[in-house]
Amino acid sequence: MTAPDAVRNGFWDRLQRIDRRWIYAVIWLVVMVPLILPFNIKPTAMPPVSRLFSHIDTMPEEKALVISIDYTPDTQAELHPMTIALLRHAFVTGRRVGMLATSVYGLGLGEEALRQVAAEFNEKAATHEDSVINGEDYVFWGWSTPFVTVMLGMGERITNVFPVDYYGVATESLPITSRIKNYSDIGILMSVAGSSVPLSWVAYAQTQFDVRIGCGATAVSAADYYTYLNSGQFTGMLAGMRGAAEYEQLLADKLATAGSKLTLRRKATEAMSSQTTAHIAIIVFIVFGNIGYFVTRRRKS
Amino acid sequence: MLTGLLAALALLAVTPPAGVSATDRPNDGGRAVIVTWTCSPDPVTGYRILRQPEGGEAWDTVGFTGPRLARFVDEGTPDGVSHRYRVLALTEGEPAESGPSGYAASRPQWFNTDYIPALIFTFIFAFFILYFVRQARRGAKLFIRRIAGLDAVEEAIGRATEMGRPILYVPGLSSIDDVATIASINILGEVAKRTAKFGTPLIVPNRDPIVYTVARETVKQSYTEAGRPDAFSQDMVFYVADQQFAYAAAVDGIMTREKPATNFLIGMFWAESLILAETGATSGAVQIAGTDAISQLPFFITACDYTLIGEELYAASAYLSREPVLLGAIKGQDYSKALILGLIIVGTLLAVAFGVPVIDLL
Amino acid sequence: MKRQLPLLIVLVVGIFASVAFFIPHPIVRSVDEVFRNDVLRIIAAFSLVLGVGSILRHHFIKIKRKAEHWPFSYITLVALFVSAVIGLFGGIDPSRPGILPTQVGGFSFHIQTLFSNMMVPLAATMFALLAFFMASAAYRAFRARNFEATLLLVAAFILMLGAVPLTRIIIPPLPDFAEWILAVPNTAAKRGIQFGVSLGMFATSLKILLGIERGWLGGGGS
Amino acid sequence: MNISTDPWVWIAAILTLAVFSFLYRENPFYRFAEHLFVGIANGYAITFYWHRILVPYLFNPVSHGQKLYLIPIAIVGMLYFTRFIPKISWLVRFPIAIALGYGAGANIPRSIDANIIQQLKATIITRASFADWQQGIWAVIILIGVICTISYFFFSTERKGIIKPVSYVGIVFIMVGFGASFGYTVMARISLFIGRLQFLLGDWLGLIK
Repeated sequence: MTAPDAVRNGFWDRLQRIDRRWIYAVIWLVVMVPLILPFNIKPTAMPPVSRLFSHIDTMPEEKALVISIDYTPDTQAELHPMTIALLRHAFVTGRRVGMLATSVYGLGLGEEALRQVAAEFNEKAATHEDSVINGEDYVFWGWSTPFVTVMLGMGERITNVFPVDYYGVATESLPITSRIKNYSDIGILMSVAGSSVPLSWVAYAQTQFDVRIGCGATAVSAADYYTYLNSGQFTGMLAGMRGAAEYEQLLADKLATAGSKLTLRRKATEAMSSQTTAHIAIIVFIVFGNIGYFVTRRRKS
Repeated sequence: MLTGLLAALALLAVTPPAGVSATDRPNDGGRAVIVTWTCSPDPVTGYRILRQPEGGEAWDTVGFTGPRLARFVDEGTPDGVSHRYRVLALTEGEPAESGPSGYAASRPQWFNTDYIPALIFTFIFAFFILYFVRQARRGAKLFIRRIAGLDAVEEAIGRATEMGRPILYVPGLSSIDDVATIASINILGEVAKRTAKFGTPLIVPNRDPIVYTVARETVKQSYTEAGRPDAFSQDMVFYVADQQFAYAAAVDGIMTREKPATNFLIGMFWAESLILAETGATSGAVQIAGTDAISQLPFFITACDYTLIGEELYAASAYLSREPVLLGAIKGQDYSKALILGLIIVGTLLAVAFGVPVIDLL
Repeated sequence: MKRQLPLLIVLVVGIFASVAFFIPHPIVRSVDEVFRNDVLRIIAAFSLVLGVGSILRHHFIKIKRKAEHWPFSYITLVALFVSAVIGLFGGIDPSRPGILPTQVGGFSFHIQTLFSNMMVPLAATMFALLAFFMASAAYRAFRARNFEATLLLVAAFILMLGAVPLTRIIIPPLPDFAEWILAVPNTAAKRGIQFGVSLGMFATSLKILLGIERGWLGGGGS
Repeated sequence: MNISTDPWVWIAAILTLAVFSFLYRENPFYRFAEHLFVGIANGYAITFYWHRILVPYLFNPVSHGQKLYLIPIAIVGMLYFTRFIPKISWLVRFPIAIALGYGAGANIPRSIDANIIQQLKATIITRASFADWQQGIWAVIILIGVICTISYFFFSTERKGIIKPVSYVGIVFIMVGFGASFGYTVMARISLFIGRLQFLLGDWLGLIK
């Protein structure tokens, strides 16, 4: 055996027995650095995402977008950017928005999202028409239980299900109420969920009232939803961080072609770069692990 | 002026929905009538459904549907009272009203005919299992093939004894009515008999209070059966917390502090599976896992030394204990599986070759 | 009595629960609902007593014996006691306060505040450890040692490559192939396992019902 | 940089770091977080069971004279307390028997209907499966995979004759399926860590918004 061979084998040998804390350190770095110094990989939208985007983009202007916050803080990282992107899209295209939560723990998330996106638009708004106003352009109905009652009741009259909104104001007194009375005024209902609530929306709201349902899901549960997408029960789907990033990209493209100067922070796209680097790091680990395995095994034999 | 108005009205007028019919919803607990109709060919915004009790005057609105639907379930009808229905097509202008349906009354049913196949299968499978359990009890010799990983159990306990380190047994995170938990408790009983014999310390943390109680009694019994009731300590089996990750945090702590020589991760697991298995692998323990949680099996396979996949978990308790009743049940399950295999093959042949509507029969 | 009566209860309750599945009639369904909504819930709530009793004793013993790291047992005991008192007497809905005040000045120590600022971050971070554990498990286990391990490795590798945006440019059909693996061989394997698991569930439930499987009584199958 | 001044954000951040420190090694910070977590989780469980179950489902109706049949149920539930009294500790079996009996009974028809019959329907190939020839081929592969996987789980015969090669194909399907599940899940697990970092770097340190 020549000397360089020994050195190389020594390297592979050591790599085989590498302390797993080095792996942890690499993962920590490749996820953290892109979060602080974001670089954007331009994601190409998959069909379920672009279908959802174009439906919301082209639905009649008087139809509202309703977002159901069906997730809780534990799945927030993947799902919250979807809510933000959907709200922005609705406000950019001048659509009214209704929001509700099917879990108490989702209430805070919904409120936070509305506050953030409304502020983004109102900062730059010059006129009353440009600004986004609670009770006129959007309404946060809050939470009610059990969700079956909510899903069925909203088909008749939303104010019966939510007599007061999240802030305690009587919904009948809100100007927006005359424009969103029940499902017939809703262009699409987006269930952004960490559990199987989207299927309940299909089972109750869609079968009885024929309302269009879209779904935002974590990457893990998305695998189970493809059948519903193929059957058309879901108009579109955002799956995990990647789905949210693709939606953000479509919205950015739309703003760019419209010549808008509105620049919005894209949390999912930024997180996607972390996810990509982490993925590549793990792939590289596996490749190196196998090269090392073959090199050391050949030497032994 | 007037003609113009009339012309506008004529434009707005739509053809009403036709063929409205009402029937009791089958296989339910009553209080529901299904209303169906043919949609109006003109553009409408939705339909309103009205109902009138037999002999009554008023037509009450019972609900709405979207524009493309031709079916409505009126839930909340009083049982045994006949009603008839009308459907109103809603438009931007005047609504168009259909003629009334025939009378229908809702009533509850005593048997759900949709479940006839389930009932038949229940009886067939129960027959297989009970037949072989009876055979086993009568002393028939029943064979069960070797299961890789189970031979490792003895070896793993021996290793812990030699090293003078404890054995950690995690009975899964589910409740006592979960089959995986029951199987795990049976295996725990066998493991405890061996640790009692060798005097190896045993640690059993629990996430469910009832499973904790049962596990504790089981371990105590095993120590008594092994003739070492003195070696059983109250503190071997304990409860931790019912929050999934609080439990995982505590078990991770035990794995790194007590450094068990062998970890058994057997029962029902969720997302914490790899948190436990990888920490155990880091601490240098031999790990034997088993679960019927299909989504967690990939993680056990990658991080543990031996993994009982799905049904192997149930077979394992029979294999270890050699309990005739358990062996009989395994054989019964095998026959049931053979039946399923046969149904898949024959069903496909019938459906493809002869066009038999097999799916509808199930 | 000690064994026969519990077994009889299992048989009677179990037969009711299985038969209720086939009967939609409201007489049966309403009893079934009382079972699910009231009886099982209330019984489960009382069972927590067993757990709390066990954990208290576990840590008291540790402190008494001065077992290794025994001072940490005080943390568990104090945290349990304090959060239980805050929760029981301070109320669970912030809008309906209990008899114990849960706010001093601008500082809230309501049980929901504890939940969102201690339980949620602790649980989420434990969960997030998986990102690291997946990487180290993959590095260690995904070696082409033998044919089965190679299959595991290759399938995982294709799925991971398929998720990287760059792959779509370099090897365009790969993401679709990754989805195919998930939709076809993966579905077949899971379904096959599921049949066996379901039969095992059925068999075990039946054995419990008929008193053939008595492990739950504590003390083996005899 | 815009560090948070909310004490609760600081507590959450310190607890987050304490758990992450476990990646380096088991240490007193992790041990602290672990013991705290177990304590609070139990305290919260007590709160939850009291306010969300015992009060609304038991005390409220009974104190208003409704659902009086719940009183004997509560007494059965209280039999759990006998676990601490050795002489009558076997009474603990009664509440367990009710919970277990119901669970087992409810399982029997459901495991057959939801898991066996529905899966059979999904697996059996019909002429309609070939409406799209590609889907048809996939259905055939799934059918073969299911048959082989089931064969892997025969326990009461030796693996010889036809079962040997068939069950070997079964293990091929199982391994490919597990590998795919693992690879697919990696993405979702990384996003959990991203979520924690966004909290640490954003909500706490204010390095990112």
